[in-house]
Amino acid sequence: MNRVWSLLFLLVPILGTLLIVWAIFGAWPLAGLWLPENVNEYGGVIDHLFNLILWITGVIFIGTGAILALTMWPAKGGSRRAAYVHGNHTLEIIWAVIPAGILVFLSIYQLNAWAENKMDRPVEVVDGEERLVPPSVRVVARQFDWDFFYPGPDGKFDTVDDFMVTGEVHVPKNQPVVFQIESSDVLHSFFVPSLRVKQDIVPGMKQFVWFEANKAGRYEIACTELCGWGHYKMGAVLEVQEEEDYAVWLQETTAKCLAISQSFEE
Amino acid sequence: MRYTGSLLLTLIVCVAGCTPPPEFRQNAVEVKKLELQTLGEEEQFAAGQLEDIGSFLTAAFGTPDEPDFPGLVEDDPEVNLVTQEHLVSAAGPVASLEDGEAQGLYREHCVHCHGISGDGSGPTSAFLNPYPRDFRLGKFKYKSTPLNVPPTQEDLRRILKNGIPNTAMPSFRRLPDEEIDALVDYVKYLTIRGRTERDLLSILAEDPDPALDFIASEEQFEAADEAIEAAVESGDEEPYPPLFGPNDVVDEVVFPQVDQWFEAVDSMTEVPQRPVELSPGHPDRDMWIARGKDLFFSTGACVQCHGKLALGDGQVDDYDDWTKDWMKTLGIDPAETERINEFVGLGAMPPRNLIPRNLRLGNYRGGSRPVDLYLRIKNGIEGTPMPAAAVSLTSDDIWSLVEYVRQLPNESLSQPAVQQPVNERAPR
Amino acid sequence: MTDTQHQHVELSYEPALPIPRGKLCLWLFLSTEIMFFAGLIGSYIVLRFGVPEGAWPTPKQVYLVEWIGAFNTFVLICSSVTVVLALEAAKQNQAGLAKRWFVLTFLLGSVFLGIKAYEYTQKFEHGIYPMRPRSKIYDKANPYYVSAVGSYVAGEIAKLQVETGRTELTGMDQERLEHLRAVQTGLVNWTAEEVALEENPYAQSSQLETFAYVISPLDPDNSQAHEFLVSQKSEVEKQKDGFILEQKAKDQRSQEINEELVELNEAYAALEAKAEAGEAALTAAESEAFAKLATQRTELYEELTAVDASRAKLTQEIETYTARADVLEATLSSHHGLNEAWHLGLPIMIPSGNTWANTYFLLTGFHAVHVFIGLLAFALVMPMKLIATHAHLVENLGLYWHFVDLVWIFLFPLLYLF
Amino acid sequence: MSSPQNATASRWSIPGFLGHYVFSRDHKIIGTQFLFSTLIWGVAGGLLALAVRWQLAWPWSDMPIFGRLFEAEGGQISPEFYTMLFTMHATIMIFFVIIPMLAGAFGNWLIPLMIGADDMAFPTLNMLSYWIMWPAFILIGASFFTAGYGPSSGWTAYPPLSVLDAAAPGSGVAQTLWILGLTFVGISSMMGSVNYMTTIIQMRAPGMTMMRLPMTIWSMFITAILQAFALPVLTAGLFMQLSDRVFGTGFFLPEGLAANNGIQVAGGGQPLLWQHLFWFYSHPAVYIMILPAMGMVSDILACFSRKPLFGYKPMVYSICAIAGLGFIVWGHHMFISGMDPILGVSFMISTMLIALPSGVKTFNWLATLWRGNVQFTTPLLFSVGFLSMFIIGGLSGIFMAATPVDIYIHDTYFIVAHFHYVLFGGSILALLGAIYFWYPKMFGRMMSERLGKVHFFLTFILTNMVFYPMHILGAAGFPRRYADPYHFQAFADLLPINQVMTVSAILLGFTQIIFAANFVGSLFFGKKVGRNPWQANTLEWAAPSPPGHGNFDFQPVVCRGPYEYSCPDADVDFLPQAETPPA
Repeated sequence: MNRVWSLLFLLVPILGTLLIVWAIFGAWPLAGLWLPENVNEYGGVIDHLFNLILWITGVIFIGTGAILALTMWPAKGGSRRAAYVHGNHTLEIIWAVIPAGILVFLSIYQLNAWAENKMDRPVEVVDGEERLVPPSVRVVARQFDWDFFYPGPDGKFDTVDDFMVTGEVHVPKNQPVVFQIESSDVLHSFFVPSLRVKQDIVPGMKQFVWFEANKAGRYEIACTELCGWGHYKMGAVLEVQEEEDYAVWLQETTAKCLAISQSFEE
Repeated sequence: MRYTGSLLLTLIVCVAGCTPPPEFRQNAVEVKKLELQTLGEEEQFAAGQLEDIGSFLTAAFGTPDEPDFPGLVEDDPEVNLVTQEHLVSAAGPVASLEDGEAQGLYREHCVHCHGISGDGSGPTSAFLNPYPRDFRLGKFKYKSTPLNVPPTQEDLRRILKNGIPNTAMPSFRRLPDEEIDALVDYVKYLTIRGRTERDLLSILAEDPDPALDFIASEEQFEAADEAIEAAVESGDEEPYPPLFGPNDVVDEVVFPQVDQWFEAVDSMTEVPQRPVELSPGHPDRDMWIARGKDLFFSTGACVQCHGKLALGDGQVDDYDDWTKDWMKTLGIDPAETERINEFVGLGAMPPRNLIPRNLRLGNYRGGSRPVDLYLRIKNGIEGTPMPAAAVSLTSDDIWSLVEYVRQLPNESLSQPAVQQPVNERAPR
Repeated sequence: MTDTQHQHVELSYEPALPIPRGKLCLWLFLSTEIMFFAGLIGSYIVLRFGVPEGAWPTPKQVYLVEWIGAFNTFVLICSSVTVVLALEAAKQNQAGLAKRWFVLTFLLGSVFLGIKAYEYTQKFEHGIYPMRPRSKIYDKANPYYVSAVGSYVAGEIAKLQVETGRTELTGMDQERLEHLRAVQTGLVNWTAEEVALEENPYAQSSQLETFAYVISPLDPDNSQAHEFLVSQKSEVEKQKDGFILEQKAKDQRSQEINEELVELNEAYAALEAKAEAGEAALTAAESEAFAKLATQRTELYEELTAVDASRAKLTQEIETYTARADVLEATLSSHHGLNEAWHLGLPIMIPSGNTWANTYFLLTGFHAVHVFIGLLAFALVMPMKLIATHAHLVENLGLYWHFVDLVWIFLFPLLYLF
Repeated sequence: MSSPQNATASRWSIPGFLGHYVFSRDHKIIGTQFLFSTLIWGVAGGLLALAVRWQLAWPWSDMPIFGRLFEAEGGQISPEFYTMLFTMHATIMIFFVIIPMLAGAFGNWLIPLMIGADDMAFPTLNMLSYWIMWPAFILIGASFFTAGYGPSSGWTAYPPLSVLDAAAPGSGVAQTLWILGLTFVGISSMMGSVNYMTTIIQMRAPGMTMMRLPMTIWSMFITAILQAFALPVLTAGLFMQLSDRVFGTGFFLPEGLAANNGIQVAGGGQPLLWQHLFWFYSHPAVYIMILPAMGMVSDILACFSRKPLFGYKPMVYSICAIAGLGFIVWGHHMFISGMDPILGVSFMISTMLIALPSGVKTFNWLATLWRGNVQFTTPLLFSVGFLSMFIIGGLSGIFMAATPVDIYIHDTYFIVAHFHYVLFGGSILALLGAIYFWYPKMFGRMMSERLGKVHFFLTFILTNMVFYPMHILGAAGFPRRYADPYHFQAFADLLPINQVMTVSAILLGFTQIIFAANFVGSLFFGKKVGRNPWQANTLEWAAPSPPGHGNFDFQPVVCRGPYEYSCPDADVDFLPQAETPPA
């Protein structure tokens, strides 16, 4: 009976790892339940780090689980005297230093990825001069929708030719894109799973997110910071288009939204 | 230990016991209003009368789980205002997720605000400002048709796709077009059902013994539907031939509404081309905007409600038609809490002042495109004190006003202070 | 083993620290209190440095008097000394002396709270509250501020007018009503129109700043602003005089027209009567004169309407300009703007004033609550005989009191001096 | 040595039943009161969790029990009701179940007994710390019955949502009640922790040096320190939030918010300030919720492997290190909150550091079991269950500590998986183990081992079936606090797995009936036991079961550490810390 318990604990890492592996391969019935395909040039590092940590923790998970089961395996219950050991400094130092080393390595290893995604806004060269890529869309989150403001033909925000699209935003493929995100009421969070982009939006604060999508398609934007009763509704579509398609779309939408005469078709 | 079994049983019974299917609510506010207004202080509708209306509505329009529409011709969107397919996928309990086929869309997306009867009093509604729309009055604010004309199919579709900015109505753009159309049809269905109920009540209030035939039997409805279908197939011009006799409720009350909805698209307001002087960059643009500003203060009289600084602080003590419908009709003072509460208890929303739009915020409910603003000024906003510009303003005037209003939020004094982002540093 | 009945054993312990448990507990409690105030002070620092550059109010702008604060600090330090003296006396079993020091500490604490209350009322008088409907502070001179002043004035006028329905207004109320109306026309509507009609953003914001300055100047000694108002006032008056002259001319003209019309009408009426009497009663000359009279009459009526309209408009203009002149006059006559001159209690503009009020009342308020709790504890211990056996009580109280004192020593420079 | 005050500590008491069982100042009665209250709240919190799960498995369908209690349109719950469900689930589980059960119930029961004291240093204060919980119970309980059903801005209560009435419609009064309730919890915890610290510092039996304290006491001591120093900061924040709600101040409100058609003009506040204040408490609170569990697990593991605890001193130091680091890592909850990303880096490094002591503890527990004479009693199974689950919870924490990975998994179900593994798999399993372990001491009777093992088996399996798939949901990007995620294309595939989880959760709920039956039944029918049924070393087992007033019927004198099991010099495989005089 006692060995049954030992096996029960051994099942945890075995079944756990199996389930994760199953999900990674997306076999039935777990199809589509792992990381969605990454389409962001800056997001690759995040996936890489995720997988790296998954490997490291996976090995530790199986290792410790196996040791746990093993420690209990020989037990027969009361017939044997336990070892009288109070500790072993060498061992303890070893199992403090090895994880420490791994963690220090991870800390340093991920610094660049963090900077790339959150600190260093992409740069473009205009007229031989380097400058930060200006935001191409101003995203205003409100309860419970996303409003996307385009600067219009003059390329500047807060002018009369700005126009707004609700619930859908288009961006060109293979170009660094910067969004300026703002909130008009409470906290929201701008999350595009496929782009590995997420940033809380704080009212009274202007922030930027950036990405470079490398695959055309429709991706969903979700809000991931509780913003009230309709939090779950707060979605929008981000459509990545080939550059020429994007140009056409932009032109058409500009014409439609700044329409000077009737056009009601959606 | 021996109680565990019975405890388990009780729990299972609790879990398994099913709630009765939801039903449409009676328009109790309207009943009360008519009793006080038309019938006089002491009188009431006879129970049988209300029951008649109820059974007629059920026979004609079905239940929330099994909706129906009078004169529905199968699979023919040309002659049907709403289609059976759309009604089925919009109504009923949420089940889309289990068999892939969309079902219960209204209850998945709409019911907690607009209520099962489309009366705008779902559980969430009490907390929202503005209140969710009560479809039963048949009034819609943001549309391309003039006052007292139903919106077009495209208008409702637009509202569902874009939502209504600065209200709790979200955008449903991510739903497939088919589902949006289903919901639009269901909104029409609820509207016509609600209007029919109101109309029947007022007919009864004025004449306790009307010469209308209340048909209650479902078989008759089915027979009528078949007759209509046959008529359509035989190439009859009139999609809704009178079938129930000369004094039939459906012919007298329902079909005229259906006709209005069909004809709405013909009375859409024409929006003329914006004068070229108002296009950005034109040298005379400022002059034209100054004209808009002048109109704002003078002929347009916008200043009266929207205030001198356009903050929406001109007048702030008016109500919308949904409140006025019973409050003003019966002459109830907003301070009379007891009488107000009586109506609130019957399902009315607690009266709340309608605050004119703060034009410096730059979000417009009916859409922010110039053409949307044009329509708001031209046609007014149905159900609110915002009047139609009608004759006092020419189209050029309206376009100048639109442009003046559109540049208000861009003024530097309209903008709140914003903390500068931390990641706007110079490139390394 | 029925254990509940077992014999009670007096257990002995091995304490780690050579102090009584009560004192240890108090020290631990005080350390939690330190964290509490650390949280508050930290929030203050974050909020204070979060406001826009240079937008933190100076003590003067929020009616904060440094020397009162400094005096209060002194009072509190003195009370810390007296409580120590009370403890020393109690330790030496001098109950009477201890009691006297103890009472003195209590009194000093009360003086501190009294002064604090005085400081608070000073702020309340000027509409500085941490509570939103009561607080009259607006952070920025923007359209919302103008709108707020407008609705406040409208509300006050409505209140007074309701009263006129019932009883005669007293002279003071009558004057107040006039002042309010002057503010409504000469300040709120004036500014709103100026801002709305102005296109240059700089001119717009300077209009709004003038508005805020007139109500309650942030810097009353700003000679430039003063001069500007003086010049505006003279200009307003000049224009007003111009309007009055014009109105006089129009009045005269109106009178003239009326007189002319009387004559004309007589002649016209005579001819008309004649014309109605018979068909060919009028000669050719007469009918020509009749036609001429008719045109003249129409012209005169038209002119009269125009003149009357412009007279009405002028009356309105004069009213506006008079109100404006009155407002400016009152502003210039007092050092602290309109609010001081007319005591209307209009909302005031203090940059970041709300954040200031929030943090000031939060920090000093929680400190005052602690002082009050200390005084309560003093009051509870007061009736005891303060001898050596009770010295630990005095000591613990004293420790708490020192802590309260220490917190104030942090708060005073933070809130008054920096 | 005893100070003169100890002798004068006069013991007033209210006579009769009321004084004995209700307003008692005896730490054991207070501990039992805490235990029963928290168990009852645990049922409420569990039902709320089941309601949340129901909605996720069968969204917008008739909800059993809850749908009936709070009638809703068309039989379905409304979205704001759902926000209330998860808000109250978290609030109740954290503030009314885990913290008071660990610190209140077991802290009260074990601290005096394990250090050889007759009671707490301040029995009256101790009693107050329990009764101050009642205003909190009532306030938070009452918030269920306000219009709109309850607070709905999450247990984190982030402003502006929690402050602007217009933004979280319906939670008006409820949110204020919630804040007031939490303030009372704060006062109660402060009273309790100050008392615990004084007791542990000043009232240890002769010979009980700090380095002879059992791990349970060490962890309770450190927990008390954490509570005493972190909680006041939250209290300050709560007062500010209360004032924002009630007095209309703007500590957390920036300028120009326009929620639900209202415009709020006064500003100047900062939403992020609340997050800093909140997490400055609530991160240490995470350790408050796990450290005592770790302590108790250490004792149980040592006892049932009949082996000295492996590396006692490193274990103590790592608890201290966890607590110390706990104060400087709060920012890791805010990596993507809009805080300066450079601050994020420093918080990331301190967070990585905290994995070190946790790792040391885990390996030391494993080493304790290694070559032990493991006895498979129910408490041991739960403790090993704790260990097994804590490994998962700890490892998944590394994903979040890595800032770039956190960009993706923040506020997704990955986080939910992580903290449920730590709090349910960790704290709750340890608590259940602790109840089985100390039950004989508390009530003088054993709980049924057979039922206990069945309970463990089902609980352990179902726990994993409920919480393990959450990792996968998180990896798929499924955000937290969604009432209906399935209308997103990206999350539509997640429904079947959610249904499996919900069914498991419901079964897990039913499984606890076994525990309840065992607990209640054993009160009356359990086997009576002597002083030391488990043959454990620590001091409480030297006292009678249950201990009477004053705890000890002899003067305990401690002569060795708490973990002298299987000492080769002794005849039996345990050596109690103090020899019991022959009865």
